[in-house]
Amino acid sequence: MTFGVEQAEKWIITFNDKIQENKEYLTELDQAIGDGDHGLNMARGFQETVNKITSVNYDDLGSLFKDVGMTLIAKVGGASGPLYGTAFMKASLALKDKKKADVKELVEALAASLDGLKTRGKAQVGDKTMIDVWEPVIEFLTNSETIQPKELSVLSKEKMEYTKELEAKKGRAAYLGKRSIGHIDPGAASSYLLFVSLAEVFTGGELSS
Amino acid sequence: MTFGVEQAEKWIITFNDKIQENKEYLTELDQAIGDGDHGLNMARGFQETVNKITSVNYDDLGSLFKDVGMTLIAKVGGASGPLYGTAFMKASLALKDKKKADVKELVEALAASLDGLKTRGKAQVGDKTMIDVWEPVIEFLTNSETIQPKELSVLSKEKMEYTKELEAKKGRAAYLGKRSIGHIDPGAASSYLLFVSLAEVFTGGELSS
Amino acid sequence: MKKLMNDPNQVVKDMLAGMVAAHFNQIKRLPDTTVIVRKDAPIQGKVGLVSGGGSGHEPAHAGYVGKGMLDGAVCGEVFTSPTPDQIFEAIKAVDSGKGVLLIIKNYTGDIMNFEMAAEMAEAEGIKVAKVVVNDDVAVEDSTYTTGRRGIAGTVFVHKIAGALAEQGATLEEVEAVANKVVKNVRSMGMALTPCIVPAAGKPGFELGENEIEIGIGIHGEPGIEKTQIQPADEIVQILLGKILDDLKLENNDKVAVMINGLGATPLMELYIMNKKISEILKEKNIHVHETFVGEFMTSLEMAGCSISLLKLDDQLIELLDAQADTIVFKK
Amino acid sequence: MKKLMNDPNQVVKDMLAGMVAAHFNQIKRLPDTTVIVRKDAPIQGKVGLVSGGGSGHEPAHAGYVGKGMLDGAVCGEVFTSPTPDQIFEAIKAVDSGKGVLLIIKNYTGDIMNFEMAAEMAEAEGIKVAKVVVNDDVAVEDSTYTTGRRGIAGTVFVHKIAGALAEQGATLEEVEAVANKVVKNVRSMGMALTPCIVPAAGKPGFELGENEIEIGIGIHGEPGIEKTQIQPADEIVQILLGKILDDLKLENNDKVAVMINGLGATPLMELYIMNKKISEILKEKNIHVHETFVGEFMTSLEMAGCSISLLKLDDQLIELLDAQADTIVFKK
Ligand SMILES: Nc1ncnc2c1ncn2[C@@H]1O[C@H](COP(=O)(O)OP(=O)(O)O)[C@@H](O)[C@H]1O
Ligand SMILES: Nc1ncnc2c1ncn2[C@@H]1O[C@H](COP(=O)(O)OP(=O)(O)O)[C@@H](O)[C@H]1O
Ligand SMILES: [Mg+2]
Ligand SMILES: [Mg+2]
Ligand SMILES: [Mg+2]
Ligand SMILES: [Mg+2]
Repeated sequence: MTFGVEQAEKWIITFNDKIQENKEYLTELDQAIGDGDHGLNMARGFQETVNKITSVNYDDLGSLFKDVGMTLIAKVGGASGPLYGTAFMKASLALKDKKKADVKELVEALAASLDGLKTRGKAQVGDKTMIDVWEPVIEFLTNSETIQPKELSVLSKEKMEYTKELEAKKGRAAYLGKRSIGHIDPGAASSYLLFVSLAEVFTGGELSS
Repeated sequence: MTFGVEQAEKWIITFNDKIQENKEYLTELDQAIGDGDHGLNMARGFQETVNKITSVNYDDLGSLFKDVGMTLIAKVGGASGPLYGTAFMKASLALKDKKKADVKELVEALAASLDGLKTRGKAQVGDKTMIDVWEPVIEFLTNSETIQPKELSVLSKEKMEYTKELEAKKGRAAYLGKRSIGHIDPGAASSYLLFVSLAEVFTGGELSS
Repeated sequence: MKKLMNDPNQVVKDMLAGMVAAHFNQIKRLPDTTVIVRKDAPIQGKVGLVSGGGSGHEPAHAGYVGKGMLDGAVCGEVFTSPTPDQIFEAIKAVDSGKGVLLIIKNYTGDIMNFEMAAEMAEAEGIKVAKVVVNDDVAVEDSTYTTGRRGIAGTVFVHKIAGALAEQGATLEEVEAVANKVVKNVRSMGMALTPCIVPAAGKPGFELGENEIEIGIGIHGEPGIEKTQIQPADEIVQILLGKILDDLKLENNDKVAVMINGLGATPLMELYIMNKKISEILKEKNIHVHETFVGEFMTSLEMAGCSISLLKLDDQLIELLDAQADTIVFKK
Repeated sequence: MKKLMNDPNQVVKDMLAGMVAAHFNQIKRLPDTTVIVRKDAPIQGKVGLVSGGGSGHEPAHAGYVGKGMLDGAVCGEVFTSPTPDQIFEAIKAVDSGKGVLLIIKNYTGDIMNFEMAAEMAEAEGIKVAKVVVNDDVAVEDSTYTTGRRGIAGTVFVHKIAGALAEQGATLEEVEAVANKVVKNVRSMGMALTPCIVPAAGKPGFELGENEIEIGIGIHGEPGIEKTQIQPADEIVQILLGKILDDLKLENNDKVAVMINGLGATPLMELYIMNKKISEILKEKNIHVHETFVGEFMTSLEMAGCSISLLKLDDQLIELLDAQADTIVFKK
């Protein structure tokens, strides 16, 4: 199995489905330690993204991810908009003109996304943000030869759940100080869904290197 | 038994006690068909009135009732302030310089009060206001030789309760139209207490004519 | 009942103290009264304007004290008309010899208390005129009843009569223009939630999770009709419909619009109301000269709003546009 | 949830339509955006000022668009920072060649979105400066965290930077005075009730019948601490105490005070708060140059308030007093 435009679209569409399903859940997580709009923001932005990419025939991953990034930047807003938007813009640069990607290329693109996230948001692992899912997941993928859907799902879930233990240092939840402990970070939860969706693309077949 | 300064003071003090006891009840009546302040207005105004009259030694009924009227006008506000205030001002004019009053004189003074009320408020019997208690009560007293406490209480209670059947034409309750039916008029209820208090002054002895 | 206050029986006193402390440059309080007057009162050569009523309607009425509007505002207890002695103090403080116009909202209590104060003032040789505002079309107007209530449209009377007074007009002229405004202004309100008089401690009526009151007054009293919550556009249609039925505007008429929040309504919602209001008026080819959106005549923390329409002619336009510099209303 | 609206997902669009319909003489909306700019934008020879943020804080920020304050306001979804493309449109629309100052409240989302917009603008050759407002002393300021939030004190930045820009100052000068305001302004808020984001349909947190939140933000997020309801005087002591601890005022210092209602708080209660505030400041011999009481930066229909103190010097006084003519703020 290869990662081409079809797989990338499936990834985004699957992710959007999960976001729509979990819109209220994500909003509730954000109500607990933020301002209660994460589900709304993500649902609005990714629906627009899916509308966009399903109306265009893409030749390569770069232009697909560019449209994803641009749509997210313009439609999500809040903190998650620039972050997810930047992630896909960085991936699009890494995959410029590429019709398909092998594991190494895909993982490098995701690593570029992570870099973008960290530059944009200035958060570190442990700050109780989506970085707490992204960084260990990218590290795991970088060290794997193939993408193992099962392990990817398990790890991202574990990392998402671990944010419950943390005290927020970045984002809106930081204002709560110690009161942020005991709640899953909403952006970590949506990032978990992103990686689960990616895992589903690879279910039943592993990407050859 | 005669009606002198002592009896007049007892009347006002008894009335104030009943108003304070029934403050919430009167306010609830006013919440149902008015703006929910009648108990507060009456309690504030009559407490001030009692404070005033117990701090002065009066020689005659005229000056006592003048202070009552003036204090009510200045301290009650709303519709009931000018009305009760006017009532006592009119009584004070009728009893000017009088150390004591016989039945005829007292009833004439109350009839002057009623006149004042009607001129000030322009309400008629049947408009669902305090007039629906005052007018029949004054008529009854005018036609009696003596003041019969029991009958006075029974009649004013009956008339107060009858306001329940009426649709308000004057005062704030009028805005409710037919929705005002089924509720006792708050000013009729306070007027009932006024006449019950007067009856109590006479309990155990009737005023000689 | 959760309120920012110290003692429910002291809210008016504490409010007045805080108000004067905030706006000491513009207003002063007459000693030992609940009367707020312009700092420079009385203004020589100018008719004085006094309004007032129960408290709980802030910024009405003290917020409109200042150049081009009121000279004095008399603040009663919460939702309770102020007493004649207080009103009389206000009249005396703002009279420069040219006379004083009392702007009264049509409630039995206000009418009687202001009338008694006017009698006191006249007994001292002060010229007094009275105008009674009755803009609320929710209530039927009939000579057998109390007639319509005065609500947010009153602010237009303050503005326009105040502007004419500022030009040095006579008491008769100021009274006449005030009456002209009264004849041409109509309002109607609705509530999403009741409000709580601090000293009463509980709401004046109850509304279910999905209920609203149509035809609400500004004193926490129930409205004319309880209905289910409806989209803003439908609510506009009900309120504006009643106003337009009564005001009988014609093609090309000019109006001022006021969308007044009752206390707890976000500006956002008032603007959403205005979307439909402006559409309807445009459809009917009625020209909106100016739209006022905000809190002008509130009912404590009640959620809801009222709409007011003032039909304008050239004189009213000039006076509405004239300069005003009060605590909350500036032009 | 009872609100005057049509569709919870359309509240911002409907609001903007109603706002432009109401104030068409003063503002215009850039086509197909959620950007409100001065009707006469761009103003030649003047630095442009752009602010914005999530909606639900009305009158912030569009209410401050006008002479002497903002040139443009970018309105995001409710409580959600607007997106860079919208901010970029605002920048382009208000730039007259003298550059544009972005006034940003310190939230991760706002910072990132405005930064991206600034990058876009700079790529097109527009000079852009940014100032980040972080007046909320409820939140600890630390370089390891996000730092303090920007709340109602932001309005002072709009006013003062706007006044200097109106005088024709350079971008650097306007930026410098904006930063001076930021350095000298502190705020803190509290809530009696939560608020409901229309599209979420339920409150962001719960408060018991006798509970309040101290140190609330303006996005319906929980505060720093939940306590029992207390008298207004005590609440003033908590909020003002924290502000004074941080601002370190001295004998004879001059300040401007803002008592900001969060949406559902009657003006009466804000004035009751000011009674104690003015007493405390007087006791400390701090001179209040001006007190602003009302709704400046709200949180939908939240009940509660914030207090802001701005320490003044001669320059800030002159600019605070300077003329302003916006939808809600006039001087
Ligand atoms: N500085 C940051 N770096 C990385 N992620 C962040 C940062 N700030 C916030 N986030 C993520 O964004 C999420 C909140 O997104 P969202 O609710 O949509 O935006 P907002 O906080 O502006 O309302 C948080 O749960 C967190 O995961
Ligand atoms: N025009 C009137 N004539 C006689 N009594 C009246 C009139 N209007 C009102 N009232 C009486 O006043 C009572 C209401 O008093 P209160 O609640 O104190 O004043 P307000 O109506 O101003 O709030 C009514 O219940 C009624 O009995
Ligand atoms: Mg959020
Ligand atoms: Mg009443
Ligand atoms: Mg009353
Ligand atoms: Mg947000």
